[in-house]
Amino acid sequence: MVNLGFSIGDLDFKNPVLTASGTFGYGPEFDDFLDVSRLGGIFVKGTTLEPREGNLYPRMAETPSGMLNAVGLQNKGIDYFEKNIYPRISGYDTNVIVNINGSYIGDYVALAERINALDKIPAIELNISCPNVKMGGMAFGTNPGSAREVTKAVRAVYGKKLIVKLSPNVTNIVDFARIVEEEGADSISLINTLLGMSVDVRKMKPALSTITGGLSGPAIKPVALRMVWQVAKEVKIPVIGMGGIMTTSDALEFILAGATAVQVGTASFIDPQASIKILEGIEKYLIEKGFSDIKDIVGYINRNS
Amino acid sequence: MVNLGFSIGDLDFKNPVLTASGTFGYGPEFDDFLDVSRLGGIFVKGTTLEPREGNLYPRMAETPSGMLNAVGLQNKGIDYFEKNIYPRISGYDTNVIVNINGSYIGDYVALAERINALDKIPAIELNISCPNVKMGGMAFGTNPGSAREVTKAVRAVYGKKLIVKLSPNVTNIVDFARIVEEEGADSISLINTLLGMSVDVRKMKPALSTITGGLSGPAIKPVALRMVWQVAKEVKIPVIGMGGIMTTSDALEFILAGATAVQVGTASFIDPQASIKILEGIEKYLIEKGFSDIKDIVGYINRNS
Amino acid sequence: MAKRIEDLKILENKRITDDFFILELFSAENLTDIKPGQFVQVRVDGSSDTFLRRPISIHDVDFEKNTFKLLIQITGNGTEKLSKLRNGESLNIIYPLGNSFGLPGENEKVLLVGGGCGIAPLLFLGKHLKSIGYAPDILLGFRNSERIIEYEEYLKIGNVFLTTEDGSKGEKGFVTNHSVLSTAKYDKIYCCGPDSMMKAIAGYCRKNNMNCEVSLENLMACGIGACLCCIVDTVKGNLCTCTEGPVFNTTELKW
Amino acid sequence: MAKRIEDLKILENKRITDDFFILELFSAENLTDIKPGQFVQVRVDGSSDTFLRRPISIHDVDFEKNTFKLLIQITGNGTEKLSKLRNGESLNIIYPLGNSFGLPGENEKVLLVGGGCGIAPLLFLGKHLKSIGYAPDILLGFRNSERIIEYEEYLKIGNVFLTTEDGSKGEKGFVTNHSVLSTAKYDKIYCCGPDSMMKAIAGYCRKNNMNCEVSLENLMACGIGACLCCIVDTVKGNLCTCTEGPVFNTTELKW
Ligand SMILES: Cc1cc2nc3c(=O)[nH]c(=O)nc-3n(C[C@H](O)[C@H](O)[C@H](O)COP(=O)(O)OP(=O)(O)OC[C@H]3O[C@@H](n4cnc5c(N)ncnc54)[C@H](O)[C@@H]3O)c2cc1C
Ligand SMILES: Cc1cc2nc3c(=O)[nH]c(=O)nc-3n(C[C@H](O)[C@H](O)[C@H](O)COP(=O)(O)OP(=O)(O)OC[C@H]3O[C@@H](n4cnc5c(N)ncnc54)[C@H](O)[C@@H]3O)c2cc1C
Ligand SMILES: Cc1cc2nc3c(=O)[nH]c(=O)nc-3n(C[C@H](O)[C@H](O)[C@H](O)COP(=O)(O)O)c2cc1C
Ligand SMILES: Cc1cc2nc3c(=O)[nH]c(=O)nc-3n(C[C@H](O)[C@H](O)[C@H](O)COP(=O)(O)O)c2cc1C
Ligand code: FES
Ligand code: FES
Repeated sequence: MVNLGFSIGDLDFKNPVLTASGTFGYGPEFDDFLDVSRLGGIFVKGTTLEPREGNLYPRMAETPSGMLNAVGLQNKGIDYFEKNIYPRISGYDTNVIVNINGSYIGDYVALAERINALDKIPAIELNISCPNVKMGGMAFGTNPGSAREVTKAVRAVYGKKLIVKLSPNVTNIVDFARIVEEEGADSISLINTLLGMSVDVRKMKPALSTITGGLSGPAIKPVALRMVWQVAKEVKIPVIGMGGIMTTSDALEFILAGATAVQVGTASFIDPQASIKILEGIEKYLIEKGFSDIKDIVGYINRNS
Repeated sequence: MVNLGFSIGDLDFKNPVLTASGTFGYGPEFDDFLDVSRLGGIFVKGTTLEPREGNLYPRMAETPSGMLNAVGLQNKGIDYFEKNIYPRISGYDTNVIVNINGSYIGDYVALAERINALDKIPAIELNISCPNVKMGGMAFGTNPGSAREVTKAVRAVYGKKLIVKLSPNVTNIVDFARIVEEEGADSISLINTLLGMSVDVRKMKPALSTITGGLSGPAIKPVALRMVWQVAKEVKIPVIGMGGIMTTSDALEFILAGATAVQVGTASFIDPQASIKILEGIEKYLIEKGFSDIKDIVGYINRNS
Repeated sequence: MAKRIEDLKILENKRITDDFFILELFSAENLTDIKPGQFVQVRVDGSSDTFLRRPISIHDVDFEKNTFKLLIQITGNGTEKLSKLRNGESLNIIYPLGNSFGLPGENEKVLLVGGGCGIAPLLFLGKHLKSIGYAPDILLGFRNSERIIEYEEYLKIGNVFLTTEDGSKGEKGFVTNHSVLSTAKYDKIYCCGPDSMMKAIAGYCRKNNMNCEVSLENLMACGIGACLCCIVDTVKGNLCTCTEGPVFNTTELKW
Repeated sequence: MAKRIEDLKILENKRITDDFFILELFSAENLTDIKPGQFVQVRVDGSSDTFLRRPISIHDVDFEKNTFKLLIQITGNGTEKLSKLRNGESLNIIYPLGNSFGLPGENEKVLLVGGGCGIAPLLFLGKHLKSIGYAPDILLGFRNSERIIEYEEYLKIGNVFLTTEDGSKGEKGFVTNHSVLSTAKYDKIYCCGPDSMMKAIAGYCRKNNMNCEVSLENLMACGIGACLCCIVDTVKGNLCTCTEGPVFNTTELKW
């Protein structure tokens, strides 16, 4: 049999297929469609210290091979998460990872401390790349100084695995990857959505209430893949790739380019079983190609070139 | 009847539908399919001082709703252009604009001087955004200092209309727009291609000989639109928008977001008549909506928000 | 109650007007858990313009034949493609989704109000209400006589009142102007149609102290509560139309 | 000689093996300007995986019926979709594109060599050569006997020699191993097939001082000389396969 497992430091994942934050709810939304515990891990909805209502409707627009969203981190806050959601999802036999967000560095730090105390959450994903909030989010992920500061501050209080999620809306993604690695991140995930926009030509106005929003889906795959390749070559910590992964082949592109694992995002909206199908497909590919370990193909394209 | 014309300074264009450099050859490639002179203008193939062979094959990969290219400015150089191409295309009754490229500022300056002397070329498009060459190109378009220097140097020697084409592969597109406006650009065109990548999973290697290439087509439209909107709000000179325009509706999105004119690029590969169809569609839209001048809808979405 | 994803066979694709058609779908699963007001998410295959699924109400269910129907209006690329499907082809569908209409109180007098393609969920609701002993009246509004659809189907359920905007059939004007609203007295109104119509009916109900449920058609990405795109602003804050709706009592909405 | 873009009617979509099919297309235009070796750019509609057109050789032309045929192998999404088109549907095509095969010298002895779907452009070429007085031999290579296609069609043109890689029909091995190459003496060889086959034939011709033309299948975006994606490295520098090819004399190539 083939080995699909990987690890971030001493945290083991049974396989490299994870779900992307904001696209998989907290997990139970998908219980009817698949056995969530078969996945390598799930990254739950973006969480903040205080409850947030998010942006006004309309928050969504379809684009060619993709979609824009402007949800803006709607969530019920960490208190509610601890009390009502954590008990429901801590039974999953997989790594449940919380995506944390804030407007100020203090928010991130306070959140990280709270989540550090939750036994069944072995890691956080520090989201410095949300394009849909006025303060924080992408502002941290597009400024090298802020990216450094917030990573350092969270690292200082958070003892478990720290995954930092980068914004693609920058000139040089490798700069940011190096910075967060230097500040002690255990892993890097990328990409968050590209900042985009859509106009309703019939109504002559922006399609989203916020005018701009985050572009996800297959449309962004080539950009995501390029960034993952650039980053994976330059850092030593595991890179988790995402952006437009719909099929096994898409996931393999990322792994061959250097991603240790992948997150399936928007695809789950179109096919709630996409993640499981991709997991099965990766195993089949390895067998067909005669590899016994997923590690044998991580970054494969760099070896021959 | 509706007025479709616009102008850059004292240079008049009969309508706002232009063709994007590198996607329309020199014009004659499309003579069998449409009357090129009906277009507002054509932007011919990227031209350099010396002949260039471009990058190795394969130079192209299809992606979801888009394509990657790594042509790398293959062209026969300005001598050949002057002698063999200029005479063939100077009969077009429309604005023929040359897209100029170089590895050093001196290349751009020398080229601009040569083209300044060509009577029938009323403008150049200064391409500081080609992602497919090792030197020059995007390197100028992603560094504020270089973008300023090259624009200033070309402006100093070039008396006709100077259009600067920006790279989307930057954190803050508005910075670059402001810089080139300050240095005397008469117009700004955007976006060039996004830097992307594709992996051939069957062959386990990059799809392009250059590994990364430029992403174009509908996939990039939301990003292009966002940047055009951001820039158009901040500069006084006309903005020419492009990126994934396939249909009338796509073109109108850009115009409503603030573009004075649009360039049709990759669409011409799929439908060589796309540009003319878009031109006809825009006229029809204006009539249906009761506008008498294209100017009435440029940046329309900003007026109500 | 479990949601499922299934390739359903198209028994019939029937064009009923220029821009309306009905898909009759056959399922291998037991359909008894489908309730009036629920919807499905349809995958429109292989097109770059129809990346997301399309939400469509369940128009009618035949528990014996194990089939259900969708009443669809062609409004863009996705519905256009669906209209071209042929009998025997299959369609990938996630269902059943959303909450459902609440039942009226005992002996309450019920009116169903629908406009345009908003009449879709009301047929199944009407049949269900009739089967459990209610005698609902139905008020339908259309642009003009040529755009009237499914009239005969609703006649089987109860009295049907009509309005057309141009007066070419039934009373002239909008549903809110129809005389039945001032002559008959209803306890509960179920409404689905354009936002403007639902808001007008909600206003009417509030003024007249009637209980009113509406079915919303917010833009959706996932349809299963995962994306938070389909929210509606309610007295309890933002709620997802796809899981906590599409049916809302108008007292919950900030209309 | 003018290129055109046209919606052509599919008279017949004929499946000939598991993965090969032939589309017969009817045009309203006069086809007499189509020459052997030219190709078309087919639009595969409305799919996000088939954004670009697909280049396909012109397999056969019937100037009387105003129809031409495409012989297509299913290799991915685009060709798969094309294989599902039904008789009577239409297909948007840009044609005719590219240069064409050169004529042999007077009284020259000609061999056509094809492998797999590379045999496509050779039928039209063979028929044309025969019609102007040549008697071409044909050498075809396939993986095994089950993958042999269009054999009868080529028999109408001249002698057909076969190889299969497993020896299940004809001589065993690759076309370059076939005994006819050592027994007969040809002046001109036309070849289309996998790159490896064309390179082997090109090498054989160089060694034996024969004139050789090959038809290349480079990846294309536009097909009309606008994008410069389809280049091949020649003694004259990078040339576009779509306008200066697809047919090249092997003396021009750096093979
Ligand atoms: C819960 C629910 C139930 C629905 N039930 C039905 C039904 O039974 N029958 C039916 O015909 N339609 C129904 N709709 C609306 C239907 O989903 C849209 O008409 C459809 O998605 C449009 O797809 P399209 O590709 O044809 O149009 P597009 O090209 O996507 O859009 C065309 C136009 O339709 C509008 N539109 C797109 N999506 C929606 C939407 N979700 N709601 C309203 N307008 C939209 C767009 O803004 C645009 O103006 C329902 C929607 C929801 C949310
Ligand atoms: C001038 C020319 C003439 C051709 N004539 C024929 C013909 O007569 N009959 C025929 O069946 N095919 C022909 N081809 C090849 C045909 O264009 C491809 O098989 C087709 O584009 C694949 O499309 P797809 O969507 O099915 O596969 P994709 O999903 O796009 O790709 C599937 C596989 O096919 C390969 N492929 C894609 N495009 C090409 C290409 N242009 N050439 C070679 N391999 C490719 C890909 O690398 C991939 O491995 C010709 C190509 C050219 C350039
Ligand atoms: C509706 C929606 C909500 C999202 N919410 C979050 C979020 O809360 N936190 C986060 O880090 N990323 C969020 N993302 C980004 C995704 O996790 C992912 O980075 C992005 O969508 C690219 O992957 P994809 O193309 O596979 O969807 C969201 C994306 C979508 C579409
Ligand atoms: C094959 C190809 C070649 C290109 N060559 C050039 C070029 O020489 N100079 C340039 O400024 N832009 C070049 N571009 C970029 C286009 O002009 C345009 O900016 C980009 O493709 C986005 O528009 P689109 O999505 O409509 O194609 C090229 C694009 C393609 C696809
Ligand atoms: S559509 Fe995704 S939460 Fe409702
Ligand atoms: S395919 Fe575009 S130049 Fe040949």
